[in-house]
Parts: sequence; C-alpha cells; structure tokens
Amino acid sequence: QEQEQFFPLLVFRTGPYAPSGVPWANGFVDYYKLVNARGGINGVKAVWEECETSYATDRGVECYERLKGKNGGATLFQTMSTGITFALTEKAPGDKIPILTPGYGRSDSADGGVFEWNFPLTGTHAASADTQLQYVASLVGGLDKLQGKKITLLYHDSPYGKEAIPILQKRAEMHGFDLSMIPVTHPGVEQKSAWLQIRQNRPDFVLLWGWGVMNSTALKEAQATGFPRDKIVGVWPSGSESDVKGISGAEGYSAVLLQPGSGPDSQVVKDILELVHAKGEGTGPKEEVGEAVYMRGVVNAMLSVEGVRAAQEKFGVGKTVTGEQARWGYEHLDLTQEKLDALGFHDVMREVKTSCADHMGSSWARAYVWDGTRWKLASDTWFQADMSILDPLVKTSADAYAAEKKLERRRADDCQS
Amino acid sequence: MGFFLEALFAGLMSGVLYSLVALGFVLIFKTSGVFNFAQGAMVLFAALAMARFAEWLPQWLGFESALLANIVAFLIAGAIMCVVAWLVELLVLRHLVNQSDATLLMATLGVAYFLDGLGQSGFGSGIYTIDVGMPKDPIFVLESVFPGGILLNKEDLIATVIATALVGLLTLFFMKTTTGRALRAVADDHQAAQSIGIPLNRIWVIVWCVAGGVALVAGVIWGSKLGVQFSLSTVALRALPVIILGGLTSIPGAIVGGLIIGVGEKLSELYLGPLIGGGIEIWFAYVLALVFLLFRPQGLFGEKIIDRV
Amino acid sequence: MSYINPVNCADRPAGAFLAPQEAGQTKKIGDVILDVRNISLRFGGVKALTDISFDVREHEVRSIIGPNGAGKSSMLNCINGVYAQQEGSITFRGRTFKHMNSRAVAEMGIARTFQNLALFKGMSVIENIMTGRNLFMKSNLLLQALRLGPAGREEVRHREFVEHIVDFLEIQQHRSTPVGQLPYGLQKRVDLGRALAMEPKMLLLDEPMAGMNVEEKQDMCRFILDINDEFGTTVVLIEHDMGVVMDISDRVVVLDYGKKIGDGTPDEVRNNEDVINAYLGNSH
Amino acid sequence: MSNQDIVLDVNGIEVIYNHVILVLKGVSLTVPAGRVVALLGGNGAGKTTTLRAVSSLLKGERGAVTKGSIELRGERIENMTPSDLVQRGVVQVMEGRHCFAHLTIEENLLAGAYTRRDRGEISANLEKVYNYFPRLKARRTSQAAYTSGGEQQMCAIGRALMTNPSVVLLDEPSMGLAPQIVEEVFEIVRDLNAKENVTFLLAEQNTNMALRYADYGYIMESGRIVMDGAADELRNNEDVKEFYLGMYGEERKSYRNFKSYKRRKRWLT
Amino acid sequence: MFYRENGQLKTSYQADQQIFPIAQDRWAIIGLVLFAIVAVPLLANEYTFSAILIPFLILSLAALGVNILVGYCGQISMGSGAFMAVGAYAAYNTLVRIDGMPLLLALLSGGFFATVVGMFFGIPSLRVKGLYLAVATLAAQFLSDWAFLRVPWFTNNSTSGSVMVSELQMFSWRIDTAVEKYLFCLGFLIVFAVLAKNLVRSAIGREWMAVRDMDVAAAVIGIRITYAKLSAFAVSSFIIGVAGALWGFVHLGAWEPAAFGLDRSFQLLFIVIIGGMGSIMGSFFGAAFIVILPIVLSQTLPALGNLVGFEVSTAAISHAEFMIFGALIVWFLIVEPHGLAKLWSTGKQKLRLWPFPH
Ligand SMILES: Nc1ncnc2c1ncn2[C@@H]1O[C@H](COP(=O)(O)OP(=O)(O)OP(=O)(O)O)[C@@H](O)[C@H]1O
Ligand SMILES: Nc1ncnc2c1ncn2[C@@H]1O[C@H](COP(=O)(O)OP(=O)(O)OP(=O)(O)O)[C@@H](O)[C@H]1O
Ligand SMILES: [Mg+2]
Ligand SMILES: [Mg+2]
Repeated sequence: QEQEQFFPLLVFRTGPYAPSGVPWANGFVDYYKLVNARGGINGVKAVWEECETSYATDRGVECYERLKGKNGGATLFQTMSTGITFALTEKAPGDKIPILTPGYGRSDSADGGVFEWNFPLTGTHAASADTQLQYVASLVGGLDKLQGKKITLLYHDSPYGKEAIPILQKRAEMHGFDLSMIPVTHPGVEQKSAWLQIRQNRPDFVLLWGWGVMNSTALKEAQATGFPRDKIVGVWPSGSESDVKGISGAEGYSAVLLQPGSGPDSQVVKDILELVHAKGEGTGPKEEVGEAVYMRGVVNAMLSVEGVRAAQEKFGVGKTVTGEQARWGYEHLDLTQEKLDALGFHDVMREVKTSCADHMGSSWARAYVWDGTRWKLASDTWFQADMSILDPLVKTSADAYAAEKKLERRRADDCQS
Repeated sequence: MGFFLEALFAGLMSGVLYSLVALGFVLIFKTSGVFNFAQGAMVLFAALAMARFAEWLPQWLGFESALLANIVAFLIAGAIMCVVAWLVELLVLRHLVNQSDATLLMATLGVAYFLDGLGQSGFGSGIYTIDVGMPKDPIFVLESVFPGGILLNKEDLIATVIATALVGLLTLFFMKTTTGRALRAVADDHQAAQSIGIPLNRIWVIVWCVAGGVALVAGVIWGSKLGVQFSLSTVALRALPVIILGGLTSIPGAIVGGLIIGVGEKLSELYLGPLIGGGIEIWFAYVLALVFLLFRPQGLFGEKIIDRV
Repeated sequence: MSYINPVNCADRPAGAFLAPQEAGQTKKIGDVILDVRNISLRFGGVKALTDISFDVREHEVRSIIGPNGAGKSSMLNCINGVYAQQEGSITFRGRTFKHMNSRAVAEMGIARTFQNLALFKGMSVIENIMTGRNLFMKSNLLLQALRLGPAGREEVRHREFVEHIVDFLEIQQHRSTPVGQLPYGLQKRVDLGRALAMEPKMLLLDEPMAGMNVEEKQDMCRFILDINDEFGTTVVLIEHDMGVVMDISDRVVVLDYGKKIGDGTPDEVRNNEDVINAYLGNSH
Repeated sequence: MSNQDIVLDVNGIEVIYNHVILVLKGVSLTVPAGRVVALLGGNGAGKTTTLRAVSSLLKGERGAVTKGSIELRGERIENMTPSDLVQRGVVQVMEGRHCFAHLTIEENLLAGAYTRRDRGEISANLEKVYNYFPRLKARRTSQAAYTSGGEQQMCAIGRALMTNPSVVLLDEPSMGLAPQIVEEVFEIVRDLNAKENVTFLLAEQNTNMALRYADYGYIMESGRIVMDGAADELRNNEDVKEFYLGMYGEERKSYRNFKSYKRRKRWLT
Repeated sequence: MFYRENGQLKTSYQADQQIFPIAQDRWAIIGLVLFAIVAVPLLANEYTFSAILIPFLILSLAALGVNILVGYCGQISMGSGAFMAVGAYAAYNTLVRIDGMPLLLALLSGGFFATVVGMFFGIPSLRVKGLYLAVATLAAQFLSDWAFLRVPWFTNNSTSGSVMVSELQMFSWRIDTAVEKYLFCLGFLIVFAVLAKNLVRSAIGREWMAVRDMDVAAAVIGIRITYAKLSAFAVSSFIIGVAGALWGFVHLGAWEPAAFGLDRSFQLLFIVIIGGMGSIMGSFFGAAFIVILPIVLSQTLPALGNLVGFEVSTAAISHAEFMIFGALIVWFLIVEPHGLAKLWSTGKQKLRLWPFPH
C-alpha cells in the first residue's frame, strides 16, 4: 500500500481575481507533480484536490468542510485569500489542521503563542508593507529622508487591503512622512476619482496595494492622469505578470515582492519544465512557468511539503503524517540556504526558520521593476521587515484576539523550540 | 477651481460612458419590457470576443496588421452578439411571453450567468487588452489659467464622441422608422402585439442584436480603457442608477441620467468622500437616483406609470 | 311599473349576515345620504367632469348612465378618493369633503366594484372577500403572527361572515379557487362580494353586468335588489344595459362629455330628448 | 355549401391550460366564407379559448391544443404563429381591449398596420377607421390608457381593422359599450361583411344582438358545443329564448321580477 | 388513489383554517419535522451539516423574509444582502459591547436593527414602484457594503475590518458541534416559518397580497397602503436580519462585508423566484435548489468528465457550473414561471386526480 499525503487546494480560477489565481494554482500543482516525479516525500506520494472558491469566503468554507476529511484527512489548508483565512482560523483549531498563509493571511497570526494553527510563513502583509516602505526609503536615500515626503496608499478595500495600514501609520509617525490613504472599492475597476485625488495631492510616492484587475486599472489611470509610474510601488499581490503585461503605461512601475519574486532562470523551474511539462503533464501553459505568482504557488507548495518532511523526521520517515503532526513540522521548519539550493530554490528565496513563538520565520523581499516585457530586479538588496516595529503590533493584536476568544497564551513547556 | 473643472469634465465623460451601457438597457426594456440584467454580461462577452479574436486572428492567419485584425475581430464579435441575440430569443424569450417582470428579470440573470461562464471558458479568464489605437496620454488645457492646467483625457474625448454619435443614431432609428412604433407596442402588451401580427420573435432578435451591438461598442471603449476581464461586467451596475434616474424607457433619459450620475458621483467622491472615509461614489450614485425618484417616480424622462381602475 | 314596487323575494335564503333593516318591508326612500356639488375634474386638457351636481338618497338605487367616456367611472373615482377633483365638494352623511381619502371613505361605509375587474389575482375567492373585512380586524401584527386567542377568534368570526356572503352570491364551490382562473362573470361576483364584506352603507357598482349574458344579468340584478331591499344598502349603479337600468333603478343621472344632461326617474329620463340624442338612440 | 367555401374548420379540439385544466372538450365548428358566425354561451363556456386556439394566442396563456385540428382554407394552422395568421388575414380582437397603454390612439391604430406595407392603403384604412369611429378621431392624440373603456374597445377593433383582415375573430365586442355604440359596432360588422366580404367569428354574451346580426350560431357550455343552427332558428328556439334572450313566452321579463328558482338548462348535468 | 381528500369534511372554520387542511399533508409535514430533528442528526455527516444543511437552513430563513417582501407584498428588493449584513453586524455589536448579553437576545437585536433599517429603505416604496424600486433598493446594498467596510465602529474597530464571534452559548447549552449548530438553526427556522405562515394567512398577509396584486383597489377597500408596505419591509427585514446574524455567527464564525454582498442579494432573489413567489414552502424548495445545485455540480462534473475520458479542470468545472446554473434557471422559469412550489402543487393536483386524467 503506497503512502499518500493529502494537500487540499482552495483555488480561484474564475471570477474577478482569476488572472492571479490561475497561475498561482498552477504553480502549486506543478510543484506537487514535481515532488512525485522526484520520488515523493521520502517515498510518500503527494496527492491533491482542487476546490474552486472564486475567492469567496463562504465557498471557501464549503470547500474546507468538503476536503478536510478526504483522502485520509487534510495535511493543511492554504487559503489563498485573507477572507477565507479569517473564517478558517476559527474552524481549524477544532479540526486540528494547520493553516498555511505564506505571504498573506492575518498579520497577527505570526504570533504562534496565540495562533497555534496559523503559519504565515515567509512573511505577512505587515512584512510586505514594511519592506515596501524600506524600498521607497532606499529610493530617496534612506529612512531619514522620508521626513516631509507625501506618500499615498491606494488600497483594495477589504481585510487584505487594510492589513498594511497599522504598519504604515506607525512608520509615518516614526519618520515624519505624510501618509494619506485612498480605498478602492471591489473589484477595483473604478479609480478615476482616486487618481484625480492623487493628481491633486501630488504625492511623492503611491503605494499600490491592489489585487486582481485593480492593479492594471491603477496603472492605466496613472497614465491617463499623467502620474509617473516610477513613483508607484506595489506589493506582491500587485506584482504579477498579469498585472502589467500588455499595459502600455506600466513600464517603470516597481513592486516589492516578498519571496519569491519571478524566477524563470531558477533550477526548480528548469526541473518543472523538464520533469513535468516536457512529459506533457504541465498544468498551465509553459510560458507562465517562472512568473511571479506562479513561483508563489511553487514556493507555497514547497513549504507545505517541507513541513511534512520535517514532521516525518519526528513521527516516522516515509509515513503519512496527520494534520496535527504536520503542525509540529511547520513549527520546526529549518530551511537553510543549502537545503533550499538543493531543492532548486537558489536565488529564489532565502532561509526560513520557524519556532513555536514565531510562525512567520523570515520575511525576505526584493524589489522588481517592470521593463515592459519582464520583471527585472531593481537591485540585489534583500529587505527584511523590521521586527522591532512589527512585533509589538503583532503582539497587541494577538493579545486582543486572545482576550476576545478567551484563549490562554501557550505555556512555556508547550512551547520549547 | 481648476480641480473642480477637472472633476467636472471627468464626471461628464464617465457619464457619457455610463450612458452607453445604459442605452443597451433602455433599448431592450423599451421594446420588449424586459429589464435585461444580462447587459453587463453582454458587454463583457462582446469585449472578450473582440479582444481575443484581435489576438488570435493574426496568429491563425499569419498577418501583421493590427488595424485589419481589429476590424475583422469587431465584425466577428458583432456577428457573435447577433447569434447570442438569436439564441436568447429562441431559447428564452419565446417561451416567456406574457410573464411577469420579475420572471423575465430572473431569466436575464440566468442568461447573464450563462454568458459569464461561456465567455470565460471560451475566451479565458485572464486580463486581455483591446488596443484600437486610442491615445492613452493626458492632455492639459488652460495651463495659463490654472496651475498645472486642466487634465483631459484624449481617450475619454474620443469615447465621448463615439458614444454621442451612437446615441444620436439610435435615437433617429427609433423616431424615424416605422419599426419604432411596433417596438413600443410590443413593450406595452406582448399578446395584443401578437394579435395584430407583430412578429415578436423577429422584433426581439433585432432589438437584442442592436443591444448586443451597443454592448460591443461599450465593451470596446471600456475594455480599451480598463482591460477586458470578468470585472468588466460590473460596469452594468454603474449604469443602473443612470437608467432609473433617466427613466427606463427614455433614450434621452439615458444620456441626461448618465451625465448627472457621472458628475454627481465624481464630485461627491472628491469633495464629500475624504470627509467620511472615501469609496462612496457607487452608493452615492444610487442614493442620488433614489432622491430623484422620490420626486419623479418614473425617472426624469420615463413614461408615466399608468394606474387606472 | 312603479319604482316603489316591492320585490317578491320571500324565498331568498335569509341573508342574515348584514343586520337586516326591516327586511321584507316596503322600501322607504330616506334622506339625502350623498350629495355631490359642482364637481369638476380635469386631466391636463381633458375635462372629464364639468360642474356635476346630483344627490343620492338613502336606500335608493341610483343609476349613472351616459356614453363611453362621459365621465361615469371618473365620478365614482372622485367619490372614492382615487381621483381628486379640482372643484366642488362631496357630502356624505352630513360631512362635507373637498377631497375624499380612500381609507376614510371605506371607513364611512362606501364600497365599490370596478369596471375592469380589480381583483387580487393571486388570491383565492375567500381571501379576496376576506380583504373586505380587514377594515374591521383589530388584532395587531404580533398577535396575528402567534395566532393567539383573540387573533384566531377574530379570524374565525370574520370568516363566518364571509361564508355567508359566499352563500349569498352562490359561489360556494369556487371558494378556494384563485380568482384569476374563474370565468369573468364569477369574478364580477367576487368583486361584489368583496365590496359587500365591508358592510357598506352605500355601494358603488361600476358596470357590474358588462360581459354577462341575460341569465347572469338576472342573477346579478337579484343580488343587487336583495342587498338594496333587505339591508337597505344604497346603490349607485353604472350600467350600459338599458333594460337593467330602467328596470331596477329609482332615479337615473345622465352624463355626456362630462356634463349632466338629465336626472330623474327612469321614465322621465327615457323620454328626455337630450338623453335620447346623446345616448339611447331611437331603438329604445 | 361546398368545402371550398369554408374558411375556418375547427375539428374536435381539446385545450388544456397549465397542463392540467381541461377547458375545451372536443369543440368542432365551421365558418363559411363571407358569413358572420356567432359563438354564444355563458361565462366560462370556453368561447375565448376557442378563439385563442384559432388565432394561436394560447401559448402566452400557457394553454395548448392537445387534440383535434384547425384548418384555414384547408391549411392546418395549429402550429402557426399569430403573425403568420395575420399575414393570412386572420386577426383577433381580444376580450378586454388590450390597447397599447403608452401609445396614443393613432399610434395604436398605426401599430395595427404593421403587416401592411403600402402607405396609401394604410392611410386609407386609417381614414376608414376614423369614419367608423369618429370618437377615436377626437381622441387620436390621447394615450390609450387614459381613454374611457368604450373608447378603448373601439380602438381595439379599429386596430384590428388596420391589418386589412379577411377573417376577424371578435371577442365580446359589446362589452362595456354604450347601447348606441354597440349598435354601431354591429352595424360596422354587417357593413364590412357585406361590402368587403370579411368573415366574422363572433364570441358574444349579448345573444340578442349577436343573433340579430349573425347568419349562424353555435352555443357552447362547459367546453362543448351544445346547440347550433341558423340564427333565426336559434332565435325562435324556446330554450334559447329563455336562457339567452331573457324572454318568457313573447314577453321580455323585467329584471325586477323573477323568482330565484329557475329551470336548469337541460344540457348541463 | 392514495392522495385523496374525500371524506375529510371540515366542520368548523377553525379546522378549515389550519395550515395544512389536508390530513395527509399535515402528517407528512409533522413527519418531516420529526425526521429533521431526530433522524437527520443520526444520519448526516459533518460535511453535510456544515456545508449543506446549515447554509440551507439559514438561507431558507432569509428567503422566507425576502418572500414576504417580494412574493407576498410584491416589492422587488435587490438589497436583501444589506439587511442580512445589518442583522449580522448589529448582533455582533450588541454581543461584544454589552457584557453578559445572551446569544438569543443578540440575534434578535440583529433582527430588530435590520427592521429599523429595512423600514427606512422601505420609505421610497411608498412612491416608487416596480423595477424602479428594485433598482433603488440596490442603494441599501451598496450603502451597507460601504458602511461596514469603512466605519470602524461597526466592526468594533477591528483593523482588518473582519469580525468574528466565538463560543456560541445559549443558556447553558454550548453550541459547538455541527449537529448542535444545525439544531440551533433548525429551531429558528421552524419558529419563524410558523410565524410567517401565520402572518401570511392573517389579515396582514392579505393586505400585503392585496397591495401586490392591485394597490388602487386595495386602497379603496380601506387597506392602508403605507402600513402594509412598511410592515412588509419591517417583518421581512427582521427575519432577514436574524438570518444574517445566524449566517455570521453560526455558519461563518468570522466574516467581512463581502459575505453579504450583492451576490447574496441576487442569490436570495433567485431562491424566492425559483422556489415560488408568495409561497412559504417555495422558500425551502428554492434554498435547497440554490445551495445544493452548485455543490452537486462541482462534485459530479469531474466524475462525469472522467466517464467520458478526460480530466475536467477546476476552472472548466466552475465555468460549466455558471453555465448550467444559468441554463437551469432559465429552464425552470420556462417550465414553471411560478416556481418549484407551483410545480409541486401541480404535481399534487395530478396525484389527486390520479389515475384519472384531468
Ligand atoms: N389562462 C388560463 N388559465 C387557466 N384557466 C383558464 C385560463 N383562461 C381561461 N381559463 C378557464 O377556462 C374556462 C373557459 O374560459 P374562457 O375565457 O374561454 O370562457 P368564455 O366563454 O370566454 O367566458 P367569458 O364569457 O367569461 O369570457 C374558464 O373556466 C376559465 O376559468
Ligand atoms: N387618469 C386619467 N388620466 C387622463 N384622462 C382620464 C383619466 N381617467 C379618465 N380620463 C378621461 O376622462 C374621461 C372620462 O372617463 P371615464 O372612464 O370616467 O368614462 P366612463 O364614463 O366611465 O366611460 P365608459 O362607459 O366607457 O367606462 C375619458 O375621456 C377619459 O379618457
Ligand atoms: Mg367607465
Ligand atoms: Mg371570453
């Protein structure tokens, strides 16, 4: 009897956000295929099943209920949506299933002392915001030069979009820049007024915190109102190829991408092309392999697999692990650069090490500039979120959550890593 | 003041674009009494067809000219919309003669779902571009009067001209042709119209075809502004307050309504929005329309609602 | 034929549902109950009514006749408060109004039927007639939701009343049919039933017999006369069938183009030159 | 009467509404060319349904002909659209007027000319209609919804005449009309019949009138034809006299005087 | 032959006014309710509860409310999602802001605030009619979308704008498991269904229907149009509000305004029209149809695809789902414009006549 490890996938291949959702999901699936082609997780075969959420929370909940018991039980859930993360955060502890939200999810869930089952590995939205601002600072010559600058945050009006606000406000206070915020209503095709406001305010930078069609619309409106694109800086959900490809005014726009960025030249991409696509088993079109959002899917899948591998080391190599055991794995991830390089992720991402208190691990990000045909690295600098700023915010928020839910922080003996 | 004018122009121009979508609603409602919720889906579907064929044709046939590709794609998309019209009549409307407003409305919602699904599975669910060579850059006028000048958008200006022309053309068609009267008769009473030999089926195909054409033009203009993607169908939601404000049955109403809503929502967003948190334009448009309705329940130019006992 | 002739209706089932006023006795025409003074009604340029005055006495059957478009229905609409006349006043049982308000009119005891059937199509016969009783139903929303004591009892009481009307109008077997499915003639009866349920002092009937054959008209006349005789309900009747009008009314008003051209007993009206020219034609 | 002369031949049709309500239970009738045939009967007998079946307007009412055949000049027409029928000269004036509420009277009439192409003919027809109904001419610019019931009835008939029909299905034309107008309408029927050889199938409650103007009559009750015959024959039939003409012996009985007890029609069970 | 009402004579009007005057129906319903309370918890698995039954119950409840307004009173509303949202957020606020607030009261207060808001948005209905009103009700929808996103007070200043409720407890009953949640919702549904049924067969129900069918005539027989319309808005939004609170509290646990967006409003309207306007029963049929259909489609289509030998991608399935869903709606409307409830009663009528045709 072959051992199998089940990875449910909550995807959105239709609806307003499909342009980002499709390559993201394809990256996931291709990587699991690659894992199996490379012989599984210590011989355990990865199996997966997709469930379409259309990025809607209630459908996500239905998918969760449907998949959580299938194929011997779900190892984990990756929600691919902030809204679904919020809903599942309430449900998963009861079912003892970890929730992985690499690069997104709720920022306060980095605090493993309260959020036992959430893993915003490799960075949260708060980290995104912080690294984004650091990049802007580097453009003007340092954080101290931000003094008196005008920065406008143009954000998707949803829980996702709002995650950035506390960090930026804190930073504004610290560095004395002038922060103004303009919400954009879902799905984001109506931004005329927003850009007229921007034109009126003439900010030094616009931080684009968009999702789906909102991004390309923003860039088009920027062109239509004559706002220079090299003064617009996005985050990873605003930094995929589909956001900029074919948009005439997108050149010069830059985005700070929490790892990974786009990685067409990486080893893992070559492997996928060779071991999966070349055999005619590729999930999507070949051209998208290596694109930014696609790589996100690949890295997300890799993290889910590596957690299982870590858990196997404790609970039995070559055996299927349960969700609860997998959680131990995610809490004890130690992906060193060598390990990552061996997996083919050289120059795609940097090391991640989690602990029971720190469910995020690290928050490396790099800035890319769209040159009209591809994302180019803006510089080789890796940014990392300033934890001295993040931590207090995360802790306050997590404590508030714990208080509301009447949860106890995990005791020290339960938390020894 | 400069900013105010800028906002005003922006409002007027988005207003014209709303009118264009609203026109599709009005045409169908006026002539068949159907409140066509699928109009948004039709805009998306038409735009998708146009965008994709413009992309595919050069690949399939191996030619270069973007102009040619655009023209042929436009024609193909137009033809597709007429086929859609024909199918809608054949499979839906024909079987729902004489049913209540609510039933017809639901049926068009069903059509909308169908078109959304068909469009995405046939043409893909990515973001596609329509490039009909519209200039994207802004121009600034009156720079000597106001610092920074007043921003105008060439693309918007061209779209405004096209929309105005189309509206004018359709108004003529309805006023001057004998068909116009038959169309209105159908809207009033399906059965009576049938009884005097007005062929409902053909009339509906024609009207839906015209509405499909309007959707195509709207789709091309909006699509080239915003990109063609699933969310394009939401422009229909922006056009709804326009038609109730202008009156469901009035072509001039669609235009005047569009202008009022366009200006109203831009000014509200820019002047009122920052005070109460922003993002208010969509509900503001609806509330504005609602306030107008309280004074004229049939909209500004709509036909009076007749109650007799 | 004299108009105070009593009708022999001894073999009618005793319609005990309305408090009968000296049932079976010789009909007594009473005082003026409704007085319409100088009514003018315009719709834009159309003068529907011009300076119309007439009165209705208690217990009588008062007909309004006139060519199509003369303004008969509009007259009823003014009395009902559906239309608001520009000029003139309406006095009902001593109270004078510039404009009538539908609800108040109903409360004062004026009920009506409609020319083009205004039944509630989605409801059954019983439910339609029950709506006429709503005026008298007092329990509040919460009680109705819970159907506790008084609400349930009230419902039963009124339902009983309505069953009497159903019996009276002989539509028992259609009780729970949706009215939309009934033939036209029966719908007219339901319309009458709904008005009767309001226990009206005065009943306004707008062409109750249009589209009926002789037999059905006979039935309808019988109902109208029974209501009038036995319960003393005053009836204002609009009708185009001169046979019916001349046979059953006590007095007749004739309108033409919104103006009053005649008023009097059937015989007087029948012989009025203006009326003959404008309306009756020579065959009658 | 040879077969050639029969314009309309309805043969044993059954009609069901809503898949369950059986309304016509095998109705057969023939309408010869150039005649006026009356279809009489009480409320709910199925007259309207029969006319709808002929003019193909059943579908909109969720009704269907499930048995039997209908032929127009030898051609089967059950599955034609109403507009096909209008093209072939058959037009129905619907019960309850159904004017186009938002159109003016004149627009209503012109809408009736939809199938006509010849402008001269259309304006001649319009003149003709205005001649028949001067009242319509006076109200030509009012919206139909705001005209009185009688005016609407005239408008509906006039509108049908605008199609230049050879067969007119008239459903209760007298309903709600002032006596003079009723007379006029029937005169117009006779006129059109005589001068333009238009065939009429007339559903009426006003038996008296109908039998005066018709050549032949069918009496329907509960979805069946219970009696038929030439008009004067029917007029002299005792039952018809009593039940449909309100005559007792030779006298018309006053509506004021009759017993509530009545003889039941013997053809009703 | 089995479904006969012969011999069931009513001897009092009381008997005739029962909700189900035919004995077979009455027993069937009692049986069904017992089945739902006793047998279902034993038979269904957790997935069925959380993903199918609970949403079904809550949406039925909401549809009940919508049906009162749209089906009974004839005021087409496309803003029902907004009233659900008001219910959910109001219940949330009463719960978190008032110490020791019992769950039941919080849920009902959701209904109460929804009533207030509903009546406010009902005011235009006094002047505006039909489709104009329908579109105008969207104002409520967009206003609520905006308010709950942008006014931090409503979300108790939650930074993300997402709120959550934990630990449902009524008296000493902790509502934890899916079965308990199911029973909890079922209780609400049964109570409200009975109340709603009582209302629609009482004086007020007849007033609503009268206003729907012919408002001028209604006014003439003394029905107060204003009262009838506003009370329909009030009752309907109360029920919708409670349903919204349940949706947030019981089904989702954590939610954001998008949970009550425009799609939800349309969904409710769908349920009512597909199920049958002006039919309490129809609300259940419609909800079952709308909740179960997409799930069935998404589960069976891949299997069907495999049968004919190709793998159907998730995207293709969900596109097919859109198309089939749309097509089915149209198909149902064509087959029976008056909804599943009408289909059901026609079926019963045939059964009654069976084996004799017509
Ligand atoms: N659309 C419908 N749905 C269901 N039943 C109908 C429908 N139309 C008519 N009926 C039923 O069919 C029967 C015959 O109706 P029809 O209208 O043909 O009668 P009629 O002879 O024209 O009566 P009237 O003189 O009242 O016009 C009636 O019992 C009526 O209730
Ligand atoms: N709401 C309205 N708006 C405009 N005109 C109206 C309105 N109601 C009635 N009229 C006009 O007033 C005049 C009188 O109409 P009314 O309906 O009272 O006539 P009527 O005497 O009842 O005729 P009929 O016997 O044909 O029913 C008509 O010319 C009609 O067009
Ligand atoms: Mg009248
Ligand atoms: Mg008839």
